[in-house]
Amino acid sequence: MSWSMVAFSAFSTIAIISSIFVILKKNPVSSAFSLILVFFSFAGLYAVMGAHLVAALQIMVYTGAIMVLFVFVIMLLNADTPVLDLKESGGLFKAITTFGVIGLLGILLKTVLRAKEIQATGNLTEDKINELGGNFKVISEALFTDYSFHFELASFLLLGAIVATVALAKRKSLKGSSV
Amino acid sequence: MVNYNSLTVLLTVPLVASMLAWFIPKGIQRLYAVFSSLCILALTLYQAAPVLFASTSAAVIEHKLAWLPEIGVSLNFRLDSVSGWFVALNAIVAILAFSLKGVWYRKNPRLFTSLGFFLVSALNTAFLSADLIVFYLAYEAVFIPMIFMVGIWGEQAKATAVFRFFLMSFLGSVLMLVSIFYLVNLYHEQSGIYSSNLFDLIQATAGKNSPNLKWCFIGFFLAFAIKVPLFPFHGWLKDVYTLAPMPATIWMSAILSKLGVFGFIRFVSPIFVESSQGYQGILLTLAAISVVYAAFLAIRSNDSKSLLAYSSVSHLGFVMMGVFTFNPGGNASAILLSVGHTLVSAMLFYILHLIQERQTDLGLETSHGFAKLYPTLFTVFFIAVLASMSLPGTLNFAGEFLVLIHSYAASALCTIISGVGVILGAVYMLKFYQQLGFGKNTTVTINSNTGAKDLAGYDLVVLSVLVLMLIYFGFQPEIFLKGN
Amino acid sequence: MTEVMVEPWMLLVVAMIVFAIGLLGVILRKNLLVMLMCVELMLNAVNLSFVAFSRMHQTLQGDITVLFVMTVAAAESAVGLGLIIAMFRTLKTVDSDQIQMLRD
Amino acid sequence: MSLSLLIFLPLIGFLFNGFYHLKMARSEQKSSAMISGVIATGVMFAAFLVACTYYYMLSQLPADGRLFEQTLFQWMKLGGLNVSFALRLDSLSSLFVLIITGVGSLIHLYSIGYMSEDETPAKYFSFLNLFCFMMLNLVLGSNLPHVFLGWEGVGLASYLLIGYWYQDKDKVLAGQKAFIMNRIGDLGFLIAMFIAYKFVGSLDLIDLQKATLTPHVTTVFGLLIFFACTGKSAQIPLFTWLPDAMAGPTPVSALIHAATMVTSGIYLLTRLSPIIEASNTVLTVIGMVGVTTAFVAALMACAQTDIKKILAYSTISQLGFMFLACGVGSFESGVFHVMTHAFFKALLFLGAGSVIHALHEEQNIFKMGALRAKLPITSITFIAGWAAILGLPPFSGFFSKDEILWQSLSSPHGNVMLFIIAAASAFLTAFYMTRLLVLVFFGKSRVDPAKQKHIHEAPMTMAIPLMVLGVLSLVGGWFGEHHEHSGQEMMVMAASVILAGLGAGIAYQKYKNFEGEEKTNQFLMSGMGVDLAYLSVFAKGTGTLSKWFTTYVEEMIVQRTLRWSTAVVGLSGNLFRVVQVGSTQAYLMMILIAIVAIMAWVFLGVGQYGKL
Amino acid sequence: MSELEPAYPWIAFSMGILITMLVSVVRIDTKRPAQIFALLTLVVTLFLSMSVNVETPQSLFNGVFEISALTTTALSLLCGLGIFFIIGTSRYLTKEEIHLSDYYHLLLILILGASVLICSKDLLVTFIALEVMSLPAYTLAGFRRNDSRSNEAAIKYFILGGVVGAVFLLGASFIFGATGTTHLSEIYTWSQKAQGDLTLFYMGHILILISFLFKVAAVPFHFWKPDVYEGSPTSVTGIMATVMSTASFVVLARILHIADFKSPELAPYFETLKQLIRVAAVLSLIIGSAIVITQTNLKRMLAYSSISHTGYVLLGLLGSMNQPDLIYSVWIYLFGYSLMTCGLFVLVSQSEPKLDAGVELIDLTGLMKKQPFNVVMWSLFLFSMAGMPFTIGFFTKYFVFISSVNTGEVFYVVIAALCAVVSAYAYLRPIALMVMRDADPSAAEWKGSVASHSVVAVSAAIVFALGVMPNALIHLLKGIPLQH
Repeated sequence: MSWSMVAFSAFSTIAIISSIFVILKKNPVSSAFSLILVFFSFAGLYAVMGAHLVAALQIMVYTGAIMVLFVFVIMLLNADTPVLDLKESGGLFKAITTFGVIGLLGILLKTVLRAKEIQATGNLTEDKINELGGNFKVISEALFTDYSFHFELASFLLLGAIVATVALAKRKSLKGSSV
Repeated sequence: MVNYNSLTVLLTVPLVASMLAWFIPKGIQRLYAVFSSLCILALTLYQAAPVLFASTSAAVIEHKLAWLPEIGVSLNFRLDSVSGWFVALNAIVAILAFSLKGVWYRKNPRLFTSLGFFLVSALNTAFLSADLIVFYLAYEAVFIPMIFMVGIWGEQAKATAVFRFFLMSFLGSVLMLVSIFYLVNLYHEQSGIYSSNLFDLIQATAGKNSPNLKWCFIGFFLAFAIKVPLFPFHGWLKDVYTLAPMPATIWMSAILSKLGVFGFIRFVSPIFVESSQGYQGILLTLAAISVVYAAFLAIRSNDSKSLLAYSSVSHLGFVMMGVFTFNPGGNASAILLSVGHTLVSAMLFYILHLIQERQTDLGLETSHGFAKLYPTLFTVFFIAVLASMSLPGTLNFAGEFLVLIHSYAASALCTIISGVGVILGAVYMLKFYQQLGFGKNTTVTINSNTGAKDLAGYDLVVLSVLVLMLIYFGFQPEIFLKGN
Repeated sequence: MTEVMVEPWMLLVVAMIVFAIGLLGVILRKNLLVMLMCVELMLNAVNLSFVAFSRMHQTLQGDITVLFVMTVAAAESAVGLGLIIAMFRTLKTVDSDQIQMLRD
Repeated sequence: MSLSLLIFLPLIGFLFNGFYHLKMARSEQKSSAMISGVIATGVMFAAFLVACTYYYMLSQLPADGRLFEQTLFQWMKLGGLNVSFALRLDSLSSLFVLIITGVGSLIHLYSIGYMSEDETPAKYFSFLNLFCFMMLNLVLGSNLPHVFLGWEGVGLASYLLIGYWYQDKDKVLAGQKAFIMNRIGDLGFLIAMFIAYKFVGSLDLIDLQKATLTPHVTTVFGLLIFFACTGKSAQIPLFTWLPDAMAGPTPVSALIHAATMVTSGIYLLTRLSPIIEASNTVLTVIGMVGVTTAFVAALMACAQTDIKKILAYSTISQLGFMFLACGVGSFESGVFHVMTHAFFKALLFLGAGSVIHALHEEQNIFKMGALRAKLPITSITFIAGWAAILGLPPFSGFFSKDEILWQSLSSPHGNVMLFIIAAASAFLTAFYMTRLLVLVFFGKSRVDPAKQKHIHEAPMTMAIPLMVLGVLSLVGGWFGEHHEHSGQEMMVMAASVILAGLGAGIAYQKYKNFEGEEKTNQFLMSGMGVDLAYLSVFAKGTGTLSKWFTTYVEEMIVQRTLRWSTAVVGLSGNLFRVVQVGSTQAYLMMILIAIVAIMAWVFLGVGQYGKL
Repeated sequence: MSELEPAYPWIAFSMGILITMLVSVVRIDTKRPAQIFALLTLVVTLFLSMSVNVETPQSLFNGVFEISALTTTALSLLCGLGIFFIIGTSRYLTKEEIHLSDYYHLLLILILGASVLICSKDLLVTFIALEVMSLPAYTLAGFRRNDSRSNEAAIKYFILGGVVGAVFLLGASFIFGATGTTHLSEIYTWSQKAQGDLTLFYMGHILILISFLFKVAAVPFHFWKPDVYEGSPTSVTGIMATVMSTASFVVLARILHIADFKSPELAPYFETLKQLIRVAAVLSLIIGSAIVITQTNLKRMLAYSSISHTGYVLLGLLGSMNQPDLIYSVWIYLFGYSLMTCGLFVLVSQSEPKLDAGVELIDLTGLMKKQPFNVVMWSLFLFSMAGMPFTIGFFTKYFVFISSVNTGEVFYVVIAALCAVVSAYAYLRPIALMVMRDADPSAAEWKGSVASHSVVAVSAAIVFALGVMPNALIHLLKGIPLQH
């Protein structure tokens, strides 16, 4: 077994188990930490696949930013109210959902497993990428050339998100005020 | 003989009248409405004279305007011996409906007048249009003023009635719309162009008899059968007739029902030649059942308006017998009877309203003896009752006789069954008249707000003209038959 | 002993499993925060599948897509958390069962 | 001078009196019996003169061309059907016209006196004129629809006049009954017309007379026409309206329900005799029905106590004789009896009216008696009428009735049974008429003492018609066509006279000193329960049917279907709403299930095509 | 002449957003500048988009952004709707105390997202634009912070939208996996020679289809709509029902035509797909129309009504799948439906706010007495919803029906027609309440500003004018194909 295989097995096992923990842990803080584990292991999987930039950003954006936000909010809300102990769903509901999800998973797995034999449409093998200056460089170049429109659009997305968050964060009954 | 003439005025003038109503003082709305509808009648007669007073039934006035060239819908107006009389009747009924005094001239009179003229315009469009889509549009547009009239000036508990009326009619008409689409598509497949012109569609279905065409026929049939109404599609009728304000009732029974009759003659029989022949037995049976069944319901009715409502169904059954002969003679006599029914039912409701103005209690459980109080009114009333029973010498007799003589050739049994309706018609109409007019007048329920005594003045003139028309045309129906 | 290489389809399997778990979590958990986390989980799983497909096709398009998805996910969670906080202000709860006022 | 005068004169009277009545009624004034009566009588008399002139002119024409025709206008023309409004006078219709205008004007005259106390005489006279107008249309019409116009029109006038005193609900209902029973018959007429049009292609009477039809159609057509006649002429089965029709003023009963309208059935049968004769079945049915009616009605008449009802049943019975004549193919003798019957029955009714008038609306014969002295003119003329109806020679009834009796025995369609029943009816006729005569004019007075003083003889306007009709009853029989009598016929004649005498004798014996009230047979008195049976079967049946239709079909099926269909739609709406529980997770779960279902469907569905 | 010239409206729009935000920052004390600049932005964009003449579709930014007649027309519509809502609901926002600059910023970003969405030819762009549109929508839905129902609506919308976004992305990744690209045009090219095992592509397609069926609220993905509509501020609901639905439907149309389904390899899948759309359409029609008649809350009622309207649009899409040039029926439907919905929501926003309760149907009672003008407007829009003649609503249904009939889907048209009858009841009911009943004491007050009245009047005028003379609209939209 190659190292990559070992790494893959480890990361994927951790990812799956931690994501199960995310939904099993009663305490949202535990869920959040399990989620961080998932993100880490995903970063590892990306690294295994040679997607180094993605792996790095995964850790920075998800673990560094998003999860911090989450934990922060959990703490904020959990400060003095015991709102986090919630009832569980009913048995039947659980059963149906679980069966549904398992069914869906079955279909999805069957679908992706049929895709093993897909013909590559590109030619950017690992060697080629290295030749072109590495993963980071190729992606960055594409980002500002081929994907410039996406980039601009994403900036509006972020702008919208900022305005939205600010608007949401305001106290009640603020009349006539602005940003 | 085709005579080109601007028929659009027949729809635009009422429409203009409808808008003008908003600028007329409330106090003289009735005057305005009656005067305008008289003008419309004059205009109609002037416009339609070349057809109405022609010696043959072949005279036609056509007027074509492009409307939606993209989808082959054009304003194709066609006034011929079928539509001509309905257009004329429409103007006459409008005069009658507008003539009645009542709450509608006290509460929102402008709206009433405006809706009324809109209705007239829509009806004229429906009668004149030789384009099925335009016909459908007008056919639907007729609901709008009707709903508002019943809704605003109707009696209590009218909501259900309005809904029923609207939904049942709408049900029929949307199915008709789908059928129209099918036909349009059929023509499109054959010729590559979209057209909803009647004659194009006739050409499209000529000599065809596919199951789909049968379904289309059923779509059309339902629309018109509900409109007429024909048994068993009459469920909406009683409540809405009873609860509607009298002008709306007059419009519904006198002219809206004729839309169905007109539809059968104008569209169903030429387009669905095969299907209508194929289903003729069933159709005639339904018409005959309508006659008898509605007559029985009328006998049972203890309310003047519902009795008249059912009597209307019963008589329309006769009209439908004529229509369902699917031959020119039967159709011509059905039109003749339609004219008679329009005049008589409008007249009866009109008279009922006049009695209602004077007396509040019009239940049929007891006899009221009003004839002694209002001799002239009840004389005219009696003549209307006689015409309704189609006594020879009235227009209705000529119509009914000709209808039955034609339907006898098609189905002797159905004719005999519907003949029973003649007897039953006498039973309930006499009961109706007797309970109101005869007996001792013991009930003192005189409506205090009208000092009206016997029939006089304007109403007398209107009703006398109607009586004269009924009798004159009873002996001279030739003008409606045109040697068909 | 033959060398077993990591094939992209294996990642796909992992991605699908995580996606399913995320979906399961959204449906079964009642805590809005956890539901939000599960949505993130689903997005992550999709990212993984993008990367895997990208490898199959020997392009970097998938990687770039993942970058944008991350942006979107960040924005989305920011707005989502904002909404949850706003809700917590009025209702004093993050229980999804508590928000059933709008119903037929 | 034109034929149309005949119908327009009464029409003018009708319109004049109608408007006169309305004018007075609107101002709540009483109209003058004199003005309206004179106008009405005047127009009728003028019409009578016209009729006489035409009769004379007709008799001047050669025998096979005795026909006047005048087309007024075209009525209905559609396809092959062409109905014109045309008057046609031949010897048959001229006889009827004479009766209608002649007897009619007498009765109009009589009415002036009779209705002098009434509140709305103008209305009365307008209706009476309307009746004459319609009746003249009936007999002058050149085609079946035109005849039908008169046919229904006289029904209408009859309805109006029976229910003339409309504030009395019973009278109105009697009128309604008459009208509706007539309408039942009219349906037969209508269908007969449809058949005629279908198989002959024309409704003109002359065309019909010439038409040759298949035996089947002939039979059906004849039976339908006869059915129409039973309604109008009060034969079994549609006879029950006539006794009730006596609710109208007595002159009306004389004119409409004795002299003219009820005989229009005979007119129609005679008019269509070529077709009627062509079918043995029809003739047999007519004869059987006629003779049965004659006998049964006579029986019923014996049990009546109301003077007008006796006469009404008597009319039915006499009409039965006429139909018997038609049924044995001797239409002329039927028509002859129509004429004589018109004279003597009108006379009897008018006499009865005079009695009733004198006794202030008393109609029970057991509350009369010994009126001969107080009402001399009435009683003498009444006796003349009595003699005529009994068939005592040389009174008019003798000639016509004997002719019928003889024909029922001797004609190719006649037989002994018909004769025997007819003779028995003649016997009964003598019995009940004598009973009536004796109880009213002879014997002891049983009049209510309070009314005793006010008994007075009729005024001149009433007396003159009585006298004229009395004379006509005496001599009317001589107008008929006489032929040589065979020996057999003389025997029949003698037998009938003997039977009449016998009946009269028995009755006289029984009632000459009668006191108190007779307990008559209730069964016979109520018209053998036929009326009641009709009431329970048809009137109630109609009521029940309409009740069933209303409650079961209309309410439980039609309306309920509507209600249920709306309810079902609403219910389904509420059913679909159930999933809208407001829980985010539930929504997600349902979306999940939908996704799984769709994906599985696509996965498997596409797989079916073997493309995977 | 720049290559970017066709994109000027979009560029101007983005600039406008930035300027508006800048101005708001400068004039922080009042919301007025934001409102004015937002309006200005939209007006400028509207004019630019109307003046841009794109004969042939132009692909920009490596083909991910395509500008065609469709997109410029749609952009004009979106801007027009935005203008209507900004003018019409200004008073409503003040009443609800949410008249903030942020509102306008978010609104603009939302419309920007929608306008980019309709141009997107790349699945990734579609996803981002979808989020640009959705994130402000989630926030705006929760804008009435005093009302927990608003918050609830926002959260529900957010969670469901987030999950469905992930589903979309999964589908996109599958398609990416199958084709190696996310460009729609490349996918189309790929599909023309696709062979072998295409399951991955099918599944991906189904997943993104589902996510857009969710966006347009087709049954069974409609659950969010009533709740979100009810809870959100009325002005936002209006935006959702018009701007967002229109954009989503355009994308749905693109997705349905993602591949060249004429190729025999894809034919079986295409049949399944059509079946899927049929089922969704029929379910939407039936369930939408059935539930809509049970509703008492006005906004909820409109939500269900929009579900049933989704069914009609899906029928139109089905027609376009059979015969691509029939897509114009969808455009006409979207155009007409947006207009009348816009008018209705502006009308709904005229009700005075009540604590913890939405706008109920009962609040409309007796409006006839209070505001006759508004009754006319309500009736016009509701009739239009029901598809009555002389409103654009008739022609929207007309084209959908005729395109379905043309492609042989007559059975589904009959179902749609029946559903139209059922839902007509729901549209008639408010009219009945307004017209027939006297005001309920508990009924809300209705007050509209001059601005909102004029917006209503203008949209009513358009709805009516297009109902009478739809030529221009048909001509305009008939020539707009869906480009691959």
